[in-house]
Amino acid sequence: MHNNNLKDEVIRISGASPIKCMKCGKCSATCPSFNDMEIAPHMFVDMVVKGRIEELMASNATAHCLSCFACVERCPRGVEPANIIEAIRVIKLRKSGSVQLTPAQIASVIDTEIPQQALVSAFRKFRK
Amino acid sequence: MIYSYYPGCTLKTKAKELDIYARRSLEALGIQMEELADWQCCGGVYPMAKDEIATKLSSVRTLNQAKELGRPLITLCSACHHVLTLVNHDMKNDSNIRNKANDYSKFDTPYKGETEVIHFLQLLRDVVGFDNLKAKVTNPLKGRKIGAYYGCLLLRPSAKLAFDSPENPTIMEDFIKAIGATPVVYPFRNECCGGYIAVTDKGQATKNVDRIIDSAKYKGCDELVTACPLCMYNVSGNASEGKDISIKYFTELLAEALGVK
Amino acid sequence: MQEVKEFKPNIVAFCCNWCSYAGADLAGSSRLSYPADVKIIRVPCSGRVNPMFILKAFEKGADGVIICGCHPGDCHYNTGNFYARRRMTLLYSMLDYMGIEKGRTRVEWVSAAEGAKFSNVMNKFCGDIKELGECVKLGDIRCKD
Amino acid sequence: MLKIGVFVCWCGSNIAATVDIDQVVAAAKLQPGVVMATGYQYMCSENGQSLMRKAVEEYKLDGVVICACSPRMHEATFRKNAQRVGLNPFMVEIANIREHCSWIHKDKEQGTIKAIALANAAIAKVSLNAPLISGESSVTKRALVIGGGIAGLQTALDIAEAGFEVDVVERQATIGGNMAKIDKTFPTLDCAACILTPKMVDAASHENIELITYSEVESVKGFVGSFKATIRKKARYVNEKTCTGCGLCMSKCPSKKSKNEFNLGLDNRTSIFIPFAQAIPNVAVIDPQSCIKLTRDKCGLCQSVCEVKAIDFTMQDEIIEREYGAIVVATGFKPIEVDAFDELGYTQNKDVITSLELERLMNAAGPTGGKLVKVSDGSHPTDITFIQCVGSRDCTSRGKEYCSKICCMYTCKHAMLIRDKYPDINVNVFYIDVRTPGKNYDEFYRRAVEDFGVNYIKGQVGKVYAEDGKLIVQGSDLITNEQIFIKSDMVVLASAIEPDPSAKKVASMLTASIDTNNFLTEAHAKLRPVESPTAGIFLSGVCQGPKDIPETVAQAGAAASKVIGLLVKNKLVTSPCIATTDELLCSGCSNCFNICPYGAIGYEDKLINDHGIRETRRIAVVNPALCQGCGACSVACPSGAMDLLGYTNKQIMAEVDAICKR
Repeated sequence: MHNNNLKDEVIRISGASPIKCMKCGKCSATCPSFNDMEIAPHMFVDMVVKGRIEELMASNATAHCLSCFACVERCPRGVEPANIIEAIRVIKLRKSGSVQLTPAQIASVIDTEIPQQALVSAFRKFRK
Repeated sequence: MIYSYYPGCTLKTKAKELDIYARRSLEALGIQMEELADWQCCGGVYPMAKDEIATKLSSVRTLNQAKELGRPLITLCSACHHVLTLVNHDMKNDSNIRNKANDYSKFDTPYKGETEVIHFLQLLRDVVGFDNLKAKVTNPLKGRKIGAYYGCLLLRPSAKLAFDSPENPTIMEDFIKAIGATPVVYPFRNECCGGYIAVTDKGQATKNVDRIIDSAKYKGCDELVTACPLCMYNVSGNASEGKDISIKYFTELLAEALGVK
Repeated sequence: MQEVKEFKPNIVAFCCNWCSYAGADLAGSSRLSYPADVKIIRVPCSGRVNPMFILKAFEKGADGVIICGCHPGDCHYNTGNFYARRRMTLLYSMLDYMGIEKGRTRVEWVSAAEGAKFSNVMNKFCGDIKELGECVKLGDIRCKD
Repeated sequence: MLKIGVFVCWCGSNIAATVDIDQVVAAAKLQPGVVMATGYQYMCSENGQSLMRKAVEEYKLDGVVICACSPRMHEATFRKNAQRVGLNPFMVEIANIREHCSWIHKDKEQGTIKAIALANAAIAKVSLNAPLISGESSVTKRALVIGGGIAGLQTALDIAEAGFEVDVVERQATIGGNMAKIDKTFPTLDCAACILTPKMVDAASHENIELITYSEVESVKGFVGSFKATIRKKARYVNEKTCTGCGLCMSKCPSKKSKNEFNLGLDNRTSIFIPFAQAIPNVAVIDPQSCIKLTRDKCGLCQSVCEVKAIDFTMQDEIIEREYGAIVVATGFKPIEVDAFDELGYTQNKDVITSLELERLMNAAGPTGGKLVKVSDGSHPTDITFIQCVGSRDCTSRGKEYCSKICCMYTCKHAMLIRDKYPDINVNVFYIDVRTPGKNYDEFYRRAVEDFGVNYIKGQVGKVYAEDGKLIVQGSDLITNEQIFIKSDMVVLASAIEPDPSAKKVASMLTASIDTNNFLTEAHAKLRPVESPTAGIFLSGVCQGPKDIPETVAQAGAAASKVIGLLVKNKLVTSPCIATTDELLCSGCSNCFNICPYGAIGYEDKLINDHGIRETRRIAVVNPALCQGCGACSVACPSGAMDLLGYTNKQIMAEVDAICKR
């Protein structure tokens, strides 16, 4: 389960420093999506340090991160948990081509008010 | 001084009010702003991955255009401001991204983050000045209790966006004061509404929106203002039944106060 | 075939006794490595460094000379580091006139508590000198084999 | 030519592991003047030292080079050793092949090459050494303590008890410092005032102690044994000698709206005020910023009611100049501003307070008379949440990278005191780690949990916000892996501590070094913890690093003992490494005179015999008692007449030569 190549890739892509984490849990304290993520932000950081990347990739928690940067802003150690979660999603995306949203689904989610910015970002976050 | 203006895609379609009222207001304030001739979508979401170069290029092209005109670049939409500022920061400070983006783009001279990206609110605060703005208001919005909704993208990460305190910002409150209304500070004004997730998980978005509206109403807000089309869409459309609150673009209130709505 | 040897620069570091020499000691006791090309000469104060010493070093084959002193305002002798800075500014233009690249001399402020900074400064300086290559301008031809 | 001996220390494996000792010995033997060279396991051991002494006698050595650890470590040891066999101590030079070589270079070949170069430089230097005789300087038998908190007072009392005079300079109008604001102390829970105020009284009444309050040290000149300090005594506008501290002026003062600094702004004070009931000196002071008389030339009520006519609105700052033999820095700390951590809502909610503010709220002499109430409305709280590590262990620009050390214990103390006095209040503590190293400390923490029912939550807080009349503390519970929302009436932030802002200025003034966090640096982290690297400057209390009261008192005593050890000496041995003039070369140009920071250079008209030409010339003369050996003059001298003994131009050139030789 411990994949150091993947771990290096996460660190390289995210530019973050999970090793600086002192396990205070402030990221998870501040996260607006905590209850929607089966793996909480602080666990992401710790599991990356331990090289448990496949487990993280298998989880749907990445889809629920809002990229709102609250954890990045408030982390006392400059760890940037959001960047780590993003890196895992990116790796997942690159390996599979897509994770969530397919063009066929668009019709079902779209309404007349939705700004295209939301659509662009939905695609950018969920499809390559 | 003429400012370059970057409207962004949403302001041309779903968020026309944000754009139109900004233009009218600036005219009334006597500030010249010219839309960039050839702008492209900023990308909608900042690609955080260090090795994502291609997805940053459209922002880089926009920034480079502004540089060639030698003018500061005004943004209006929070998301565009966030993306353009962060990409600009990368172009200035991350040599890997800078080199690759320039290799690909083949500009006449490499782009190194020279453009100054300014949010419309900063323009009001630092160039116009809230005191001057107050003097120019013809129709002060007296008695209206307005909560500023900053959302997440406008102020974070503060190390790179840095135009106001990320935890206790004042710029929008000062703006609300300047147009004659009463600003109401409420704790969730800088928490994410979940706009990005609205397309794929409405339930999660609704939860976030409800919490923000509860917080605003508890502190006595009658209405909210925002700078972000995504927040606008999400807060106005995805609240639970009975929770909804009026939310407007700040430029609309500005135009109203200046009598050009 | 000539063997290609890695260029090992010869670098002289003048360190003031109160701040930078102690900073170098701290780098040592913290095991923060920097290239062995750096050799330290202890002086009481950066203000003790006579420009002649630097010229002498270049004449005798140094590839880089760095002066480390206390941070401005923290000099043990109150003002020595200010004089050092002024003198070096003058020396830079003279060295430039003599054809010795500006990057070969440097003044840095390293306090007794900045072991990590000392190591970083030396790593950076060595890297820069390696890029500049061997300094031959002032080499004392008579002494060469 | 000198006969030189070279000794290469293995330092166990510290040096020998990455430097080939045999090669260094062999290379040294080839150097001119070297008559013997040898390696030894531990040169600093008695066996190593006797090896050196025997060699000096056997080979009649007149120069010694020790290749070992930093001269800052053992130069003095080996020089003393040389003296034991009649060799002038300044004929010993150290090549630093440990800190500057073996410890940083892993490659043995490179390390050995460098060690040889460093040894050669030292050999080249020692061959130009000349015997030097140390001078003497006198000791002013009076000490200066900067800061009148518990650290400064303890140091002053200990020095005074030993029979030396001490001046304590305190910036505030009263002595007592931070400890005076504290309610109870851990781990014994005795009242801070009960143990501090007797000490304050002792200091005030001690015949050897002079308290100079409401004053700041402006400048310090000189060196160990004879410092000259200039102290600015700020105008109090109240005569310290005649004021009886009756407080009548305070009761009449109409300007009542200034923030009471002693209560951290939790209540207001008058413009003329005595900081707190037990203040020493118990004398009023006028705040010139808010006094109606001083700002608008009206009022003057206090002056008219004062029965002893102590109030003087024309009072000016006074400058005091004193000489001291030793100076102790005891500038203490302050809690950091927590405004930047505004997700915790300190600036937005009155009921979010800092721990020091809580101390005042719980103190019987505080703004509420010791009754713990909500700041916002004065009502009784039922839920209180503590947040630890606010700004500590934080490597962003908002906080401090270090652990503030005292917060775990005082938070525990607060929680315990609240539960003891108000059992109806629920107390939660968010913590990252609970750090309790100290005698009876962990037991204290466990008592809080087991006997007092304090609820410790492992996790941090993301946001504090007001809703429905309560503060909601949104945090993480890492043990249950939940995001939790705790309703509280008050939130207490354990803010990090930082050195008092004056520390940086004081350190520069004394040329004492400070670290990147503005704590003063000790001369050696383990072996010289209360001395600054600058001779004659000593460190007491938190100015050197975070500490609690017992540690502060211990260090204060240690600093005092070092000061006493200095002041009992009648003469100090001065370094002979001072400037010297070559009279034949000196042109009397005054360059050295102008650059000397100590005024150590004067001029004399001397009869000079310059190769048969006899004439009277104006020659620079160095005063050995004043010269500190910085060498600035030797560089400024245009004719090369000035030189620095121990670091002569020739010696340094020889070192450069040896190092640069390819």
